[in-house]
Amino acid sequence: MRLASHVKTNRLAMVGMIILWVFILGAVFAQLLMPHDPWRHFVPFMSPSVTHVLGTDDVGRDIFSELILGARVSLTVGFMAGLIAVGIGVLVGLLAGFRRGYLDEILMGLTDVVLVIPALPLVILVSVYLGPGIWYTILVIGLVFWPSTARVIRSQVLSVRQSGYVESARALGAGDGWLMRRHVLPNVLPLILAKFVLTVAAAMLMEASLSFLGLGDPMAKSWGMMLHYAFARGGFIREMWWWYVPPGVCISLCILSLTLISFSIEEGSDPRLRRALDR
Amino acid sequence: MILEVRHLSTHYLVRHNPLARFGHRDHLIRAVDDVSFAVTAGEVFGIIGESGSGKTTLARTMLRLCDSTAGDVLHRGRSVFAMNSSELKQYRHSVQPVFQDADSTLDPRQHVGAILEEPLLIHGIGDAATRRQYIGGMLEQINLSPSFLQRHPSELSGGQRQRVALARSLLLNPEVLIADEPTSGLDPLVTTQVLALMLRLKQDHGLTLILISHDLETVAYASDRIAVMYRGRIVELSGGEDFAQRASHPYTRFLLGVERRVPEIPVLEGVHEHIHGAEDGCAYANSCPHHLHVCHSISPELRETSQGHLIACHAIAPE
Amino acid sequence: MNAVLKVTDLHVYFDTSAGTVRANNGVSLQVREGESLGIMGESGCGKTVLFLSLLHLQQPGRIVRGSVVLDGRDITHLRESEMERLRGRVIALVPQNQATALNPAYIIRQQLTEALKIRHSGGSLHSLAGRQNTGSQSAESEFRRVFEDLGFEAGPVLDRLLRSYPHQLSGGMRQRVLIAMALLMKPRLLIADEPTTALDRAIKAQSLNTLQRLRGSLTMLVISHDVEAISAACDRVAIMYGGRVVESGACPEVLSQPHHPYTRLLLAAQRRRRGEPLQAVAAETLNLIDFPCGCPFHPACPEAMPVCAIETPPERCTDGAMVACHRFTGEAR
Amino acid sequence: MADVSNAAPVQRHEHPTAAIGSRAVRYLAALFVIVTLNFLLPRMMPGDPVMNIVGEEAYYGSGEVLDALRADLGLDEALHVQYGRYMTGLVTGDWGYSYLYLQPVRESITLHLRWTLALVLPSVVLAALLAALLGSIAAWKRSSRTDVGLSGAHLLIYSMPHYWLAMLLLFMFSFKLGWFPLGRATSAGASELPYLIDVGWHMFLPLLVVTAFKAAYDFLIVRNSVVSILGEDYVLMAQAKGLSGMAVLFRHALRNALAPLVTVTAIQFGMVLSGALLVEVVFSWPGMGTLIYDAIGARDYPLLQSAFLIIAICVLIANFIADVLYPYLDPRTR
Repeated sequence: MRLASHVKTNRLAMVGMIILWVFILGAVFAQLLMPHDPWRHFVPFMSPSVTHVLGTDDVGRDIFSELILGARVSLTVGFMAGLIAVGIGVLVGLLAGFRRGYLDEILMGLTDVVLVIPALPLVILVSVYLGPGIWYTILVIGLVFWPSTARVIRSQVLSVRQSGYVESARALGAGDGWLMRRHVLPNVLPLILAKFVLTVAAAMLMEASLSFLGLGDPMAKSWGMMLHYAFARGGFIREMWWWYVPPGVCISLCILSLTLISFSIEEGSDPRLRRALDR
Repeated sequence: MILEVRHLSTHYLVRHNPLARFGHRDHLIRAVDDVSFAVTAGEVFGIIGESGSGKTTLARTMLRLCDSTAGDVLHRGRSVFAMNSSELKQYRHSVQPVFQDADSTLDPRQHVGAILEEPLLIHGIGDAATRRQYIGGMLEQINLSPSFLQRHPSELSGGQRQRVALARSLLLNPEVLIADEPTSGLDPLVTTQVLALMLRLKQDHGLTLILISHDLETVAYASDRIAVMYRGRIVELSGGEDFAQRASHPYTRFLLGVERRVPEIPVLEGVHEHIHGAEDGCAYANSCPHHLHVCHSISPELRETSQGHLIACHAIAPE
Repeated sequence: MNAVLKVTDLHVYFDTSAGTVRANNGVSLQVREGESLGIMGESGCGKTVLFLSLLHLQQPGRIVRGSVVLDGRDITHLRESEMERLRGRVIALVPQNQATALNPAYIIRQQLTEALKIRHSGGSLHSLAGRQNTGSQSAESEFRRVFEDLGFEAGPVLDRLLRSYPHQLSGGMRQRVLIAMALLMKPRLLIADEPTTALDRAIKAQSLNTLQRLRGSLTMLVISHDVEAISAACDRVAIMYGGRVVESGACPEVLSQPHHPYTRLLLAAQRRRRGEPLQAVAAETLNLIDFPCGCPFHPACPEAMPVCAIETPPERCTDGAMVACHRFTGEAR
Repeated sequence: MADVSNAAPVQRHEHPTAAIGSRAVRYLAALFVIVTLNFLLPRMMPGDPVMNIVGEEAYYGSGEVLDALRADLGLDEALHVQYGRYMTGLVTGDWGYSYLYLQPVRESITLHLRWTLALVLPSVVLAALLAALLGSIAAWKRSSRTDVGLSGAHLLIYSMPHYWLAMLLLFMFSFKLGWFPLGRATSAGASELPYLIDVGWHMFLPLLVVTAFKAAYDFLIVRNSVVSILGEDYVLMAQAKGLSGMAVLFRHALRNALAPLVTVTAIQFGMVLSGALLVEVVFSWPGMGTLIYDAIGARDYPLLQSAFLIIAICVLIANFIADVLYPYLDPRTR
């Protein structure tokens, strides 16, 4: 696929891929990498030392181990919520773009309505009612983040459908199914991928924000929740920067790598955009 | 009579949202308005039309790529609009288009090999080996080397792209080729190259060709019969042999450069240039140096003034 | 007559990832005072890069060799700030695409006023902001004069025109505005890029009309591949192929008795006669990166000789006419 | 014969002016959905509706109090009756009572909203100006070191959680260097001019953070639109007319990039507002963010509901303003 080779030749995207893989591997092999049991209590508020690379928190847990386990939670929420959001978005976008007519108007009307509702306050409200739980968080974020995907996919489907090559294929005798398989999907796929990567980033940020406000699941400690505890339980006041800087760095690096990857996919999929950038 | 168009009309409705602004109303665009003609097997039927004449809509409606508002298109006596999906597929097997702007008619993600294989796959023609053989033969006919099979449309020149598009249509071995501006946007030498190729292939494959263009020279060079379209209607239809001599509609004479038209300079975009409203009368009346009183109220019928020569004009009396 | 513009052996190259594109490959020509020179050729022949190079707007292309002399002054390597003073006021451009060449965000009056301000005080942000030198009264009368020159009656229609945004105008009207804008700058040399590229016959007839009006009163460079436009607007014509001028001379002579095989094909392609066979070249469009040795036209030339593939044909001049073809090296034209 | 019907032109083309009207309808629909969500959530979600509506402070009431409350809220009545009553309450300004602040919700909200807007509105304007300037310059010198540096810096800010950057700055400039106060919007006692200076001093860091984020979003938009506009014919034409580089960039290119900038500002207004809420928490800025943070801790549902409603209305207003502004910025859509 040309797209893959494009991502390979794009240096920034390569950097993004490497960072992301480091975090994914860290999350998968967390059990092997953690120096301590993240639930075990040591002396609270310890400064970094050889045994506790990043010290301990307010109840004496090893911060470095929490950080590694946090990757698992943050990435899981990001990817699962991204999957739900993009899944709904793609479904709505394809349906609206391909069927047109009243279905299109209803679906896009709904999309526009959800699009203008501010996400964070809504998610806060629902999470407060639902109470903590990582699966609730995933579901709620997934249900809020689909509209932008739906819009983008729909407009791409429309532009592909109105393109000369779909017209030509139709004139060759191709039916809807053929057009979908042969022309619409291949031309929409890179966009779906780019949108997925971006939505994962947005979902991770949203989860971190929720956790920072204290709405996270205490049984599944994410980076956002580490920031929350550091901020609310004295880490910030005590100037324990080793407590709240690392989780922030991890979140930022993840978002950065995802953004770089999505930029590169979008650039590679749109020859016009690439031409504009080359000029 | 291989293809017959009977009183065909395709109208568009431009909608204005009532909440948006007062004073804007929905209006109807008569892109194709009561057009009739018949194409006999083996001929080159030319249609001349400038931008906004409805020629592209006509081509699309004939291919059933958009719905008609009224009238019918008959292929060997059978209505194209009454066809079910398998009949339509068969129709599209035998009537093929070549569109203008080959750049957009080729999927940028497919290489030439996949583009050329598509029609064969859609109609389930041959196995992989025979398909390859067909494509190879076709590539030879359009003077491209086999190395082109692996290239993407963006790596081809404009002329090469149009040749690939032509080859794709011809792979189905159609009876009729509807070519809509096949050379617009191409340089003079490339235009000649593509036109020569198209006429040669027409001879070799025994095609019927409907050649649609804004370029009077191209149409006049190649066509056996020529229809002139102006704002959705055919205003003149005559034989190609002595077209320039016999042409008598004021608009045709303007196109030929033998007659000036009333200098109508529209300052603003809109009514005059593209949108033909629902008002009665001859659409050319405002630009016509010969216009009569009646031209503004009654739309002239297309009628035969002499053998094989039809004109829609009030100012010209039948011989 | 003295030459307003003299281009000598101009080479302009573009460096791309695929290789060096040799867009201009030794162009020589001159435009004399009050004369109108047509440049004819197909896309890729280098005519666009040529006129952009005159304005130093050919970036990222670079001038490798050759010189551009304007009114006896070498402007080949002028600094950008000096070029800014030259653009518009000395060399004005009427661009090809009327639909996109006007800024969609400003009304016509604003865009014309900007041209006037540039003429009076310069094109920097500072001088554009000032209102001096362009009293609205005199500006209005200038607009009226220019449009009258173009055969457009002043009056309420003109007011309406000046108040409009570009997208509200018809294509023909936008083209007139662009010509008016160039004329407002009172340039020494007017470059008209593809002035008749319009699908609509009426617009084309109108621009031909305008060009004929301007002919004689202005020094012009008309770039087109359209025989009709060139013969209507030009005194002399230069035919370009492969980044070079392959033939030039007085307009009626070259167009009626072309010598170079390329010129003959180009003219034949636009003057098809029913019943005569089409003269189609079999070769592909010229590749500007893998430039062929010898004459660039030889792969497509129906009259190519062995020498054409080896040696670049020299430019042979007689009586103000020039042809660069091995068929015409020995004998006088 | 084909099916011939005169009244069946299938193709429809929507005129650009149709946008604002249909948008207005969509905003009303959105408002309706938001209000309905607010009505339904406490009644549908797990838990006792009484507590979901009044807040968990009600938990400390006895059984009779709860029953009285239930009757008072009309929870025994049919849903549509409740809905009508709820709507009447909203319109007449009865948004419930906050146990946390011991005052009607409407009063706490109006008090805190002021501070949030005082933070967000200047940020939006400042960021737009900053992004217009930097984005244009980066586009003009694209692929140069300036462009790479600016794009990189903005990408970096774009990737950080707002509140984390706020924490870093607060740690650096307030804890370590002591240049700025540790939090809140005012010190006690000052009035008039000293008061304004005092507020400005407290505001500096939060304003910086919110502006930086908003500018990072805008920068990429401006840069990309200006890059594509620089390829347009009218830019070449402006150069050929003899305009200086800066005049071409700011008068011709940037002018046409304003429309997308305003659109993006509207679309992202919700996001910026949300970001500001989190930044407020870090700086204990007395705006909606801190209000929400405290309300979450106290499970003060009426407060949270109304906060959601008022923020949503702010976003809708921002979108509507952008829609009204758009035709002026892009005359083609007029």
